[in-house]
Amino acid sequence: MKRLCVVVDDREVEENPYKPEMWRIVRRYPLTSDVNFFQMRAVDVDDLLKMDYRPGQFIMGSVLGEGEAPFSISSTPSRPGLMEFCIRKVGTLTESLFGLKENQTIGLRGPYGNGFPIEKMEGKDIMIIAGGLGVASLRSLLLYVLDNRDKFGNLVYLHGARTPGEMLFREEFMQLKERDDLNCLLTVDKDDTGQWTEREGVVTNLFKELGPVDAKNTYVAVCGPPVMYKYVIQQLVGLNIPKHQILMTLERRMKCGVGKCGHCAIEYLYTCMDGPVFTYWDVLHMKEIIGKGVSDNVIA
Amino acid sequence: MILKMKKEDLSAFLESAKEWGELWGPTRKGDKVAFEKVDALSQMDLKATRTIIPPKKFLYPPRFTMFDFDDGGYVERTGEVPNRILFGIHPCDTHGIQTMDKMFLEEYKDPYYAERREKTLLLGHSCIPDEKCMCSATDTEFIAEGFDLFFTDLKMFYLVWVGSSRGHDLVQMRPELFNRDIGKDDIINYTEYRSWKSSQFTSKVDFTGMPDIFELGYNSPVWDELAEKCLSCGQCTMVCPTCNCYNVVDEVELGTIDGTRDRFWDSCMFREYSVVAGGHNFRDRRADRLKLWYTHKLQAYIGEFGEPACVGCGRCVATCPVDINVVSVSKALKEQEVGK
Amino acid sequence: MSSPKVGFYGFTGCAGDQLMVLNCEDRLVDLFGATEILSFAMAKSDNHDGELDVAFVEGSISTEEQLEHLKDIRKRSKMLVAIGTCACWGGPQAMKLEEGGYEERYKKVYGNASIELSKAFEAQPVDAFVKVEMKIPGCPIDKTEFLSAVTKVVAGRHPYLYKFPVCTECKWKENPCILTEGKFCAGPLTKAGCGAVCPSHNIPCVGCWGPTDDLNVSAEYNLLREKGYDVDEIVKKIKKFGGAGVAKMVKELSAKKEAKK
Amino acid sequence: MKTLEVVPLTRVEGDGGIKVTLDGKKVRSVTLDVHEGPRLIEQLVVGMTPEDDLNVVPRICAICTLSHKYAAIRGLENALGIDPPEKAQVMRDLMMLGENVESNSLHTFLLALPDFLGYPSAIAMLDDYGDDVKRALRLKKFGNRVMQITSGRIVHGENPGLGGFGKYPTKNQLTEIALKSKELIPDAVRAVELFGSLEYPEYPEAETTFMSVNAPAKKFGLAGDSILISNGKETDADDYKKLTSERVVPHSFAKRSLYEDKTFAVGANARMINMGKRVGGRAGDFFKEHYSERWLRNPLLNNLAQAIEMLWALEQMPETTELVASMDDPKRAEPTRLTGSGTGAVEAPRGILYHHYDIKDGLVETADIITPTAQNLDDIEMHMKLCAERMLADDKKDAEVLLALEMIARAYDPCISCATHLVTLKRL
Ligand SMILES: Cc1cc2nc3c(=O)[nH]c(=O)nc-3n(C[C@H](O)[C@H](O)[C@H](O)COP(=O)(O)OP(=O)(O)OC[C@H]3O[C@@H](n4cnc5c(N)ncnc54)[C@H](O)[C@@H]3O)c2cc1C
Ligand code: SF4
Ligand code: SF4
Ligand code: SF4
Repeated sequence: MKRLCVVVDDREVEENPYKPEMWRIVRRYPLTSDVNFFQMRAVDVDDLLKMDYRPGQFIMGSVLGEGEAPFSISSTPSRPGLMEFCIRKVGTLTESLFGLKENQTIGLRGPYGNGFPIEKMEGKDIMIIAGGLGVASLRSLLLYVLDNRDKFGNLVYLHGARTPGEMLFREEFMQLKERDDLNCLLTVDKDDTGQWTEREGVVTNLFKELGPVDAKNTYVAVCGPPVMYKYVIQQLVGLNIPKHQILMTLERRMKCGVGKCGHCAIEYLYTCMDGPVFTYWDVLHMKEIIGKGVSDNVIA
Repeated sequence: MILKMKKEDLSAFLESAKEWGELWGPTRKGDKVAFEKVDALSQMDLKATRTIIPPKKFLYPPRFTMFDFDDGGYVERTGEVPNRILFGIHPCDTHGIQTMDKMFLEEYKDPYYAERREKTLLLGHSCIPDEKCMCSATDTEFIAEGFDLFFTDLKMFYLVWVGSSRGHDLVQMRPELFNRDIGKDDIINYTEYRSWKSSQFTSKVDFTGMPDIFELGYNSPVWDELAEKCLSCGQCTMVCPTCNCYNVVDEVELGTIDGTRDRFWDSCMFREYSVVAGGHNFRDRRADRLKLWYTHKLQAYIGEFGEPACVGCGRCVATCPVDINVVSVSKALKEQEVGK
Repeated sequence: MSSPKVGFYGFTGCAGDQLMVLNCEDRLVDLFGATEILSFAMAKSDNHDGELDVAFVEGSISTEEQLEHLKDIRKRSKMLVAIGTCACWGGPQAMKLEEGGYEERYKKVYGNASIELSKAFEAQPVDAFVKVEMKIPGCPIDKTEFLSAVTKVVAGRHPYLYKFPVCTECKWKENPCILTEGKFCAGPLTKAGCGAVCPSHNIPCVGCWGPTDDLNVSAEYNLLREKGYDVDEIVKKIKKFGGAGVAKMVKELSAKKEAKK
Repeated sequence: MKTLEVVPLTRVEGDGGIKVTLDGKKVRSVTLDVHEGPRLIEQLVVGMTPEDDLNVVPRICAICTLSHKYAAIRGLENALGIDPPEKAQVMRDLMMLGENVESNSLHTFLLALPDFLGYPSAIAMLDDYGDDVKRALRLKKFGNRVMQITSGRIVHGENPGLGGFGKYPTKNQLTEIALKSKELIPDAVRAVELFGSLEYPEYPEAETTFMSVNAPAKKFGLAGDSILISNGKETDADDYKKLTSERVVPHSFAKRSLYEDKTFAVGANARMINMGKRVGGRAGDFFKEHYSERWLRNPLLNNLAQAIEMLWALEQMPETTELVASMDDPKRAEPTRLTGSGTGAVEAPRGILYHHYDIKDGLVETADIITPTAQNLDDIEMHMKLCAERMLADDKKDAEVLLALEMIARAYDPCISCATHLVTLKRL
């Protein structure tokens, strides 16, 4: 009888895509009553270098003993060294996350998802429309465009919040208003402070102030609460912005972030791999979404 | 490479093969069948049709630990898997494993699946369809690749396909049991076997045109009728060879936050499956969940890969207590009526 | 981490859940080490009242005295965890909650003799009276599931319990489905967590974990009707362990059916 | 008038308390109150099928769940004319042995011993008697394992059923039981030696009657068809009502039983008194060594009896498992009638448990369940009252009296959830 010559353990040494690396919380402070800003640095420098991302991508964040969840990256790759997130406390994991102090560690892996199609957007006019927590991923795009200002055309930033107190990064955007290379319009549904110096009313009201839009030459990125989408998309379609140039972010439950666990599937698309950024044209093909009205299905 | 083997030599061959790893094969469990660890061929039932759970349970166990963690970080838990030889895998299940391979071994290779896949040899065996088998409709009744060895029972002898170098290594352990003298009769024999097998199917299911029918029937009330019957028990997804969904939870040790990250089979039939922050559920309605599953199997996958994600094993037909399965659903959609 | 103060309390039931806690043999010492157990009458004598981080409450509530005690425990506790099917759903003793007739049944057992202890009433689950933060069902609770939850609570984490039905675990164990054999199995209506012990022993699930989150009572109902079970039998069997919870659902279901007619 | 109370009585199963009412030095009453809420299980099962009844009745009590299951099975099988296959019968013996080891080890080491050694709980004993606590946990775990293998789960296993079992254990599981039972013998021996060496105070001593199920074939055992009484009489289990005239008392949701208007006791000591001579092996030797006339008077000796019994149970296991392994898995036996009556009597760890059923057209018409603790309650109160009187006459402190009373109550291994299937001192 001959001996066996199969090599059993010739598994290639490959990275485990599910393995979180430890990141330290450098800074953490509240942006609003239930949203915190987290600034993180990798414990191991190699991990920091590996974390090469693009605006619109997300990471999977782990709290020891609690689990994992997806969070959009709020910082821009054009300012390397730190990563920033803004996170709303909605449930179990986020509650534990809010229980951590500066200098404590959490697990991160990623970046995942397609992110915004930066290459295609270069040379075009950019319109960014943010509402509520939607600013989490759009801030990354905005800062990126500002840092590479000469590569893009006109830049418009529209941001709506319920009240001045609930406007995320309010101070930061107030400062941006001073710049003359972007048109930054901020609005609140209702000013409950009496100190608000900007617009009052819903985001769509701001469209009146835009002036002429070179529709064929414009990329729009939208992210906000469900109600906002419906009206914003109507306006954009009215402006003749091509459907494949309207970019939106979808939210789905995710357990892996890398197209394995199935949770984020919409028909044959995986939000984690094929998204989370989709064009309005993509979305029009998703019967599950169209069947119910776009508004229910987009990131809050 | 196709070899010939005397039927009575199979037992001796498997005995030698055991040197490579544990031998697993289809064994009786009441009037059903399951893959169990066995000592010898005599414990297996090679006439059996489908096992309750497909062989995915080897490559991707219902629940296992991915990582051990403490505040220093996460350490992957691999290296605990024994070498296993699965004997008696049918063509449909081999197709199922190929679908899983696509899922887990391509982009972002899953190390847990990869390790088990690496340590498992697939020794296929031909089968005789029963009334629930529909692999002829999914074009998975025969198999040309994906196995290490495949044994076709031609009554007097086996034709043995060697599908991988590892399969060849097994053959080399007992070369005297195999030969290459395939004669004219053998070829005729095999041809007859193929047409005989194809003639054995009684299931009338036909999946052609399903993507369009799904598209057209997206808002059909048929879905609501099916949803009224569905128990949301999740059995269909557990027994489907191409269902891969999972959930992940952390378990901790008493008095610490050290612990393990575990992964277990999940199902899109469950309400919890699609809930997101704020409690919003994309598929709160049972009908939407059924629609997702069947759309995924019979429409979306065909659109993407040109073939259904169904391999025709008939497990959903055998398992669903309320008779919701690929056959009844596609029929209901075509006829716009849910059968009794 | 300072060790959390916990208490174990038993009300009307079989004491099986407290017993299962004691049955955590290897881990019991750890449990006592990781927590400060202020009260656990079944296990020790030196029990005292006081502020609690977590109160584990077993059993359903069936006397005025128990109700007072329960309210007191609630007042003293940051978190109240119902353990076992009796505490979570009422248990077998609550199966007739929706039907009434308690007085008669009481008389049949105790006759006209007067009992000076506290006034008794039909048993009800704990959350019928006070707020409950978490339910760990099971008749009795499962060691693994209980320890998984407790270790997390102690670590300041959120426990995860399976939300799907027993059938899922039943398939993980690769059992043939008893329902497809025409027999009555409550698996699809019952929350997983036991590891599908009964079907793994060729015995139908009788539903002792209580109802699962997303059950389709009417589907099971129709299926069993098709298999030849009569309505009475189905209702009787289904609410054996679901207690008040399932009884209510069955009632709602029959109301809906009436409305349709 | 003064009342002394121990509420709740701890380290027993269920919710009870002891209340002592004193008038000067005279003891007015000593009562074991059962606070545990009433569950009316016997009423709830009316109208159920026998199978459903079998699911529900073991839930009366988690500690004696298998005894309840078995008593119900015997009662229902008698009512329906089911003749169970031999393998099922041996399996039932095996599961009862498991429950016996589990319950006796828990009670002796963890619930009763702390009193004798002066600790509030077994946990408090860890530092000084760590080995014994570990011994107890080992034995208990093994008992649980046997229950799990035979019944499907540690508590409320559904595997034992009418006419047989859902699934019989594998050869490996049976071997595991046999090997482990042999390995644990020294632990049980230690229990006997420990309880054989303790001081048992004389205060509670009084004559009483002892009843136990008569195991067949002149063996020591835990189930049978007739009842042995220490006065030499023997009665058919079907006539259980003559032995246990039930009544309700104001201070308890548990019913009470008297025999010929006098209190009586059931439990391990009753079994040893009535059948101890039948015990062989090392357990038999120990019985001969320790048995004395005092057993007939002092309830505290039940602890010793339990220890000896636990050793007996372990010694039975290798042979019993071998017997199970030697037989093929039988089919379940089916009912031969749908209407009938039957009684099942088994020895729960704490004494005789009766289940009586009248079945009509396949549904339960009446169910009558008499638990061992219900039978013992009057006897406990009798011994407690005597003990309290004698101790107060000796000028003992209240605290000492209360502890002694607690120890008496505990010695019976009362299962209060079962009895609703315990001590307050009141001075007038
Ligand atoms: C691509 C993407 C980017 C996101 N970016 C951000 C961000 O920048 N900031 C932010 O605050 N939130 C973001 N979210 C949402 C965030 O993932 C959820 O708020 C978070 O998972 C809630 O976890 P939890 O454990 O606290 O909540 P849970 O206690 O688990 O539950 C709260 C709700 O969240 C749902 N949920 C649980 N797990 C997930 C999951 N993995 N994915 C989606 N929903 C889940 C639950 O079903 C429940 O309805 C993003 C989600 C996605 C998919
Ligand atoms: S389709 Fe059938 S098997 Fe699948 S969840 Fe519904 S009832 Fe269960
Ligand atoms: S046997 Fe019962 S628990 Fe198992 S799958 Fe069938 S219905 Fe569900
Ligand atoms: S299978 Fe059902 S009855 Fe059996 S233990 Fe599990 S939940 Fe309880």
